[in-house]
Amino acid sequence: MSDCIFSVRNLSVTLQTGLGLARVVDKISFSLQGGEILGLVGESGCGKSITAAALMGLVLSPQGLVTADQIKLGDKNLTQLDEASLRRVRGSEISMIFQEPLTALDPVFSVGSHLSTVIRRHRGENRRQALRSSVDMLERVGMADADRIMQSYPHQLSGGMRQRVMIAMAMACRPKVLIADEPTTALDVTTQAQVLTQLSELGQSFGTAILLITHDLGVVAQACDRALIMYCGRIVEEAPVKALFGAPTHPYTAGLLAAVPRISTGRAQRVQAIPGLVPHPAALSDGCHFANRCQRADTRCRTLIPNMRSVDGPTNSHLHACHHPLEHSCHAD
Amino acid sequence: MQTDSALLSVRELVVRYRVNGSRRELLTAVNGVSFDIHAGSIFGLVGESGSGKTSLAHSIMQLTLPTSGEVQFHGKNLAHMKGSDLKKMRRNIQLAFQDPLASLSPRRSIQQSLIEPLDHFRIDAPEQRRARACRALETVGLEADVLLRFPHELSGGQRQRVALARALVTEPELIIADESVSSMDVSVQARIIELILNLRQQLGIAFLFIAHDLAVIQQLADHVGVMYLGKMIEIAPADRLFRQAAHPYTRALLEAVPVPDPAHGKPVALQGEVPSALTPPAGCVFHTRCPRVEDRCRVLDPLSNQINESGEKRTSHHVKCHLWNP
Amino acid sequence: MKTPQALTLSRVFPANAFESDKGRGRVWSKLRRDKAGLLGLVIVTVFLLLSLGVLFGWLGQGWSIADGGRWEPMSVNHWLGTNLLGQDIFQRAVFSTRTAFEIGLAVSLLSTLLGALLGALAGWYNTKLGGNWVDGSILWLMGVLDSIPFYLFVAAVAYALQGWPWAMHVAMIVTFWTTTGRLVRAEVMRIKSRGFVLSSRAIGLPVPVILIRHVLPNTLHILLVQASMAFVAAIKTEVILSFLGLGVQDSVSWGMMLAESTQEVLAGHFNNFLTASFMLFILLLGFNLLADALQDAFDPRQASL
Amino acid sequence: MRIILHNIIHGLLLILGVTLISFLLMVWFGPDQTYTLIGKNATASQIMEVRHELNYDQPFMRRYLDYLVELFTLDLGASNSSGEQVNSILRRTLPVSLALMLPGFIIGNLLGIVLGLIAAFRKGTWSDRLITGLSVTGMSISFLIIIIGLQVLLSTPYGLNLFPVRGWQVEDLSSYLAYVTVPTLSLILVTLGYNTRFYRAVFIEESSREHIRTARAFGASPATLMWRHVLKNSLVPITTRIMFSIPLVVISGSLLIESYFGIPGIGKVSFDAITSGDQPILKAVVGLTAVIFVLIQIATDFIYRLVDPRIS
Amino acid sequence: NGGDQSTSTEISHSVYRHSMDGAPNNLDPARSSNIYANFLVVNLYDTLYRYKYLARPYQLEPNLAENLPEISADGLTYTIRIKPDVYFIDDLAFPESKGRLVSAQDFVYSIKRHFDPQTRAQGAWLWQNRIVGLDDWKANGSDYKQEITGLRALDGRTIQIQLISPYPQLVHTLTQGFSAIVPREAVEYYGRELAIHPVGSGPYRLLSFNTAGAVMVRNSDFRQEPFSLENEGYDPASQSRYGLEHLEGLTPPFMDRIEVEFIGEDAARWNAFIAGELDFVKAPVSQFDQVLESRNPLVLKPELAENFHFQATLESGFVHTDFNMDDPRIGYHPNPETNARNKALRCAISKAFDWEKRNEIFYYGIGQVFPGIIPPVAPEFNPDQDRTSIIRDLKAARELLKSHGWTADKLPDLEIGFTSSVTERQMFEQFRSFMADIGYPRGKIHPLTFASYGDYAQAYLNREVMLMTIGWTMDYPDAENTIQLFYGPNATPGSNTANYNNEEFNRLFRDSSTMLASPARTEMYRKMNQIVIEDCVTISGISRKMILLWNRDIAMLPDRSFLGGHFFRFAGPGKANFKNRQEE
Ligand SMILES: Nc1ncnc2c1ncn2[C@@H]1O[C@H](COP(=O)(O)OP(=O)(O)OP(=O)(O)O)[C@@H](O)[C@H]1O
Ligand SMILES: Nc1ncnc2c1ncn2[C@@H]1O[C@H](COP(=O)(O)OP(=O)(O)OP(=O)(O)O)[C@@H](O)[C@H]1O
Ligand SMILES: [Mg+2]
Ligand SMILES: [Mg+2]
Repeated sequence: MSDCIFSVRNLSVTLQTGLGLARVVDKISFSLQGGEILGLVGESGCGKSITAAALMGLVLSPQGLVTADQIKLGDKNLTQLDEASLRRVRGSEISMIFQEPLTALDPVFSVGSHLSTVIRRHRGENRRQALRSSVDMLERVGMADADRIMQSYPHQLSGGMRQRVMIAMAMACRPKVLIADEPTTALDVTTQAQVLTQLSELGQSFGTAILLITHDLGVVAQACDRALIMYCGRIVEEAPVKALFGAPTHPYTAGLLAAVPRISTGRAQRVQAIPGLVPHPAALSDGCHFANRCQRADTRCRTLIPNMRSVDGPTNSHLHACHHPLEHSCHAD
Repeated sequence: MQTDSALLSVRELVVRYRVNGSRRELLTAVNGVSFDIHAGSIFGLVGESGSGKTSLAHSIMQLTLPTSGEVQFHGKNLAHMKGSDLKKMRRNIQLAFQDPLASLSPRRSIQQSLIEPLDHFRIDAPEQRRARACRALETVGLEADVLLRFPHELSGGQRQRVALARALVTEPELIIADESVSSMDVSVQARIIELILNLRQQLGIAFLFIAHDLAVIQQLADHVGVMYLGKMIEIAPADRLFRQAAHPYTRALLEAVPVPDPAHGKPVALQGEVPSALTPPAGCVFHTRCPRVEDRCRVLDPLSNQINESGEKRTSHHVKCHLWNP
Repeated sequence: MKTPQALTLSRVFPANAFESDKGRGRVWSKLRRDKAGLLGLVIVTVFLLLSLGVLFGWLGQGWSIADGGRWEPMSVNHWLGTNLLGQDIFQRAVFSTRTAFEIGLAVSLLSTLLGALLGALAGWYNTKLGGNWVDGSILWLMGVLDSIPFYLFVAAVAYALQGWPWAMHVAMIVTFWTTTGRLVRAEVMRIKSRGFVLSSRAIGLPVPVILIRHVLPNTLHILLVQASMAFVAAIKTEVILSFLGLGVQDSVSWGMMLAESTQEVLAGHFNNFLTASFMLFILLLGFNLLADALQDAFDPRQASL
Repeated sequence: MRIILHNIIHGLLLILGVTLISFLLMVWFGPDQTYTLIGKNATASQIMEVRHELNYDQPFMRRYLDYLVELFTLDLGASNSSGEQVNSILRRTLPVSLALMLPGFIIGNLLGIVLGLIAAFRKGTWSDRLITGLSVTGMSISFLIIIIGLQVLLSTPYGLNLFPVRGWQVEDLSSYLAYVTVPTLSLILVTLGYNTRFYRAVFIEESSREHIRTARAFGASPATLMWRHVLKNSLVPITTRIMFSIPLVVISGSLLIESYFGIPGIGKVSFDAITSGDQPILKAVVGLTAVIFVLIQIATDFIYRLVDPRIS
Repeated sequence: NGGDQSTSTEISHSVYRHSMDGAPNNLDPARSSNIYANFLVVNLYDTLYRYKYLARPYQLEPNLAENLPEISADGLTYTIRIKPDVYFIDDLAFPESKGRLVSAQDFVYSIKRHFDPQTRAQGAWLWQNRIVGLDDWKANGSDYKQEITGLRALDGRTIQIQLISPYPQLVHTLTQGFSAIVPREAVEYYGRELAIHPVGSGPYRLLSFNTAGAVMVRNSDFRQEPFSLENEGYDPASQSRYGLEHLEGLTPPFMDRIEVEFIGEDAARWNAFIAGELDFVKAPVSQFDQVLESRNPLVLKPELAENFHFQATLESGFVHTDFNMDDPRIGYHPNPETNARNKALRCAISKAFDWEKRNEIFYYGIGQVFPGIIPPVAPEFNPDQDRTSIIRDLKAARELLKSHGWTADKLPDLEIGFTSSVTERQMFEQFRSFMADIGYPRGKIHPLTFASYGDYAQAYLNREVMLMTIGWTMDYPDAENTIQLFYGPNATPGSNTANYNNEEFNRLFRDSSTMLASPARTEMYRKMNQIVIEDCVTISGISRKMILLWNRDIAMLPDRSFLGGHFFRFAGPGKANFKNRQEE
């Protein structure tokens, strides 16, 4: 499991916003190994979805500008592929679950046709096989009356069902890399558990590496092997989940963890938001973007961009980008 | 039973959809749901995906007309409202949609979308409406520059907050929030939770808060309803529910909440056959997956039982399960 | 509890950054960057100026003077030659610009508007197969207008509005809007189930507001293309109507020039035909480029970098 | 069942309305045939005679009721000018018009769709500019010139001289092709500009939808994107455009094509009837158009629901 | 085998493909009011008389009649015998579908039909108030059982017609399609649909008929009457180049099949002709440049002359623009002074009218402009007539206006009526520019357009049009036919569209109308012509010249005027083809 099948180096995305150009993704790098689930967590609006779209080659030139030193999938460098070859890669080797499933599904095609088209295209099955596989996929993600769902159109499904249809589609392709953009937000926890199990089974049986974008740190803890913490378009911390939850080093990570609401049997405990607001991507200050919300910030933080550094020495598995990292776990409880 | 004091009361609401265009095949998305929401209280609604929560919300708003049952607002039947009554009602119940991208006009800027209800209900002087919209955005943690953007230019979480801002910009009496915090990071979520509690406290706004995140529900809700396959299988005051959930499904839910601690064991999904909404199982709808199923569960539809002694409706705990059948 | 403050707001952005509303500035700035659209705008403006010139009597006034010989070639006196009667083709072409604008523009704008409004109403009230009475009546009206032969209808309008100079416009508007209306109706039937319409219904917006603000902007592509087609149709139909005794009797138009030129082309004289076709083509091209650019400019999803 | 009943009632109302209004127009404003039917040096009494023969002297309601009876018994009387039974005129000319117009209509729309797809897909590129430019040219050129030009080019010794200039001696497929080709080409050339322009606009709108992005993410090829997703989502406006031009094709035919190519179709017959005020034919044409519109209206409302599940 | 093959190619040569610039709307003789209908009707039915094929000026020739009629001394009784053994074509209308003998009764019946309102006939005016008892018969309810004294079949083959007063044009009327002989059985069998199921005894029978064309095939039972050049009035000097000689002695009709195409559009007609799909075309004016090498003399382009015969003929009619004399703004006025002023205005307008330019621009300069109302084809036409009325004289016109106190602001608004078409519109614009030259303000001359000829006719027959342009096609070669256009009692709804009413003119007309052709009558005609010119009732006139082209493979001399379609039966294969046929 140590073979790296997907690696991204210095990916940046610049978008046109009302206030001018904004670099919403700023030189992020990471890599994925076969069968691994990598969590991507970050403040809302920090550029996770854009990263995902950029990796898929779906940010088109009039809307945004994508630059990357390298996006390597297997032995292909996606940055150097033309649209036609990219198209062959998409879906079959790298596929994606979109964040907002209603608008992402074609309203005039039934669920069955969505699924079976994808299955026929990428698995080469005939129509009947594909239909059967589609039903199977639906059942795997916990949809009961698969017959009805197959014939339903997206607008006839509940939010969670649409999301599961997207998941089924993406899983049906058996890609090498799956980018899942908040795939389980509309699912109740029991269904979510089932879906997450399916996702990790996908990794086990087909070696699929999954980039799981989520806000639910519980999900990260339960399902991911490693996690990236993103803030304002930059990756601020990267660590195996154990280390991350056990000893977060970046103040932002720590803030996030502190804000996680937990169920308690007694009275609900209030959680604390990280004070301050996320700066606008078009008006980012120099230095560490988190500086103006960070209690530990000093002038260095405001002027100098912190680089990614290894925390735990040679193993190189826990990295952070902070001038004043937390030395030990501040994780209460 | 003093239903009159309730802000919103839902009685035996049924919503059915036609399936595949045929007249005969009907899918019952909401099956005889009743509950009350009192002014200034927060009613948390959880349930399985596809159990009819959105349908319930939409039918309360009269966006999909309920097949039967009624919805009363201030004791008046919504379905019969007309003219200024209706307008007042519209102003006082706002819905934040589950699908924010789809629910915002693609060709209208956020500002236009936010000011629109203000214009319509003539809230504030025209020149102050922009400021008010701006404030609403700020309260949900967005900056004013979002005003000039279009829905597709926002991130998922931002859109969700815009949808929420749109619901609260008119300061209604009741906000129905359909999974309104699901795409927000925990920090923002915490902020929104704070905001909601504040709004409730200061303005007395009541919420019907639909969510999957039980932790959020626990933080917010006074009452919690649990839906399964169109039925409200349990309603209880929040603290009671989290302390001693009565229905096996509720318990399964609570057990499946992923804990943000890698050391903790992985949550287990429910076992058993997922029932079809089109042909719901006979008897208790949950019996196919219930760990404590008995024979009668397979044939008899359990009635709603009150299982605590509290005489007051506000604090009573109802459950639809044979286990609690005396 | 402390309410979150918009601390960063005034610091980072100049206050006027958010002043402009409705994205009007945005539309214009997008348009300005669209070269083809600008070209279209220039063309349309030039023609508009021409027609104003005609209206105020500065241009093309010699359109009916027959001081040349039959079918003279291009010359200094007659830049584009003369027609059968010896009238100056250039003058006639210029004079026709006014007719084109007066008829083409009025008809295309109003018929599109009428089609958009009635079509939207019909589509909105088509709540089930068969529709309700609003849908029914509008469909009925469309059906009636479509089934009655155009000539018969026009003759009737001509008779009823005898001598009224706008009779021709009325006749065309009344018959042209149905196509747009049907297209819009169908489009609205589709759009009205989309989420944002639902959300405006949830606010309780009145139907006309929903239709005009939320639904119709999403049919803009159809409206624009229909308007440009109605423009051509109006210019071409104008001849037929003048032949039927309607409208501008005593004037010239590109349509009229084209009608004249059919005979001339047979006789091997192409000036009239080429001039009229070319003018029509250029103006139409201008309109189409502009319409395309407008569609892009009004569509926030078509961002430009 | 209720829907069918509803549609029938609605259709009847439409037919009543159309017939009433158009009959009113016909009677009050339509051409008066008297003066084409009287001989030279007619006297006032002869004029009265002709008017009586034409039923012009009957009260309006009476004539209208007669019309309805004729319509519902399908006994439409005889043409005032040729004396031929209207039914037999329709039977004779309708199939000809259909055979004449259908190929051009179908090909014109198909080509328009294809070109529209190409232009929409390559929006802003040279191929798009070329297609748009050509379609604007097509829209601004006059129909007559196209017909005459094609005739000269394809059918006379000045040009290729491949096809007959005019006529309609259709016996088998090859003669059909010989006679139908040039008219069809003219029809296509004339309509293609409009079609392409229209379809392009629709396709562009549909291809900017979010779900297109999804399809791309799942590896759909440009062809799949356009043919499956964009096209299917555009079916509603396409259906509308095509369906509601059917009456124009079937009933109105094309006067110009028929008279330039010497084809005995309904276009010329109905045009002549309108301009000369031949009421029996006119009444039949109007009635038939109304019926066809009713049928198409019902059909399209069904089709909408077939092609777009969101329409309920 | 080879023999068969050649036969089949030759058969194609016995088809004549004619083109017309308009379409008949029906083929019922009683309603064959336009020339297109007449063309076909005289081929499908028999008329008693026809004109000689080649003789010019036109000469009457018996057709179904055996001889020219015997006319009683008082000119009131005509006796006509018809040929024996002439049969109607076989048709379902007859018992056992067998065509029966044509009898004198059929003629009587056919004329009576015109007086039966149910027929909606259009030819009654030819015999109205002419034949004893016929008008009464109609007044009594058109009962076919009732006999008419003036119109009787004396026996199966003898017809007797008694006139109220002498009617010298009667025999001419019997050449027209209106007088064609229709069997009663067919009328009763087909009813109104007779119009598309002609049942006659003419040289051809109908195969198909629709808006695009008609196809006729030879009536194999048509009477055998050998063709004689001499009898048809052959003039070797002018007619030898048409290659008719080899037809001498053969029996018409020569062609097995006649296909007539109705092509209103000039371009289409010409293209079809050039592509070889037609044997005959009347060249459109717009093509004259391409067709003619020179105008004077009229010479065809050599490449066309190689393949086609050609003839330039004047139309049998003329175009003129009438003032509505019933309109006090321009016509008669009770106040004599105003009356005189109006006349001056009319004359000024006439003088300002530039016939030369009109001819040049719209008729390629080859039409024949003539003064007054007797067109050049009429035998009574005077080539040496005074032409001042058609010569433009702006000075005189201005003078006239001035002397009668017409100033620009006093001039009445003129409304010029016409049916909408490009050419008519251009003519209107030209008229207006003519008038501009005498200072008639442009804004005072208005177009009054009508969508169809019917509307136009309705308007001018109801005297609602101030100035109207009328084209008149003569029914027979006698100037009476055009002069009657200005006869007071014929005022609208009659054909006197100018509503002209001049005592002297009326008297002369009455007197001349009963006279047989004679120098005295011609003199009277010319006098009437002069009266009309002097009263400035009409701006007149021009006879258009037609350029007819036809295939060299066809031996014939086509005619578009009085001969009507009678020449179809004489259209034969050219000599080259003919030989092949004979050898077979
Ligand atoms: N089309 C666009 N034009 C301009 N700005 C955009 C556009 N799309 C997204 N943005 C901005 O880019 C930033 C990153 O957006 P992105 O959707 O990647 O956020 P995200 O991390 O997915 O957030 P969330 O968790 O809320 O979905 C946001 O600030 C958003 O406002
Ligand atoms: N328009 C419709 N036509 C037919 N069935 C529908 C329609 N809308 C919803 N349904 C069905 O109704 C059921 C309830 O849907 P609903 O959206 O209310 O669920 P939900 O509780 O909101 O689920 P989620 O948590 O996934 O959003 C589902 O089975 C869904 O498929
Ligand atoms: Mg996102
Ligand atoms: Mg939902």
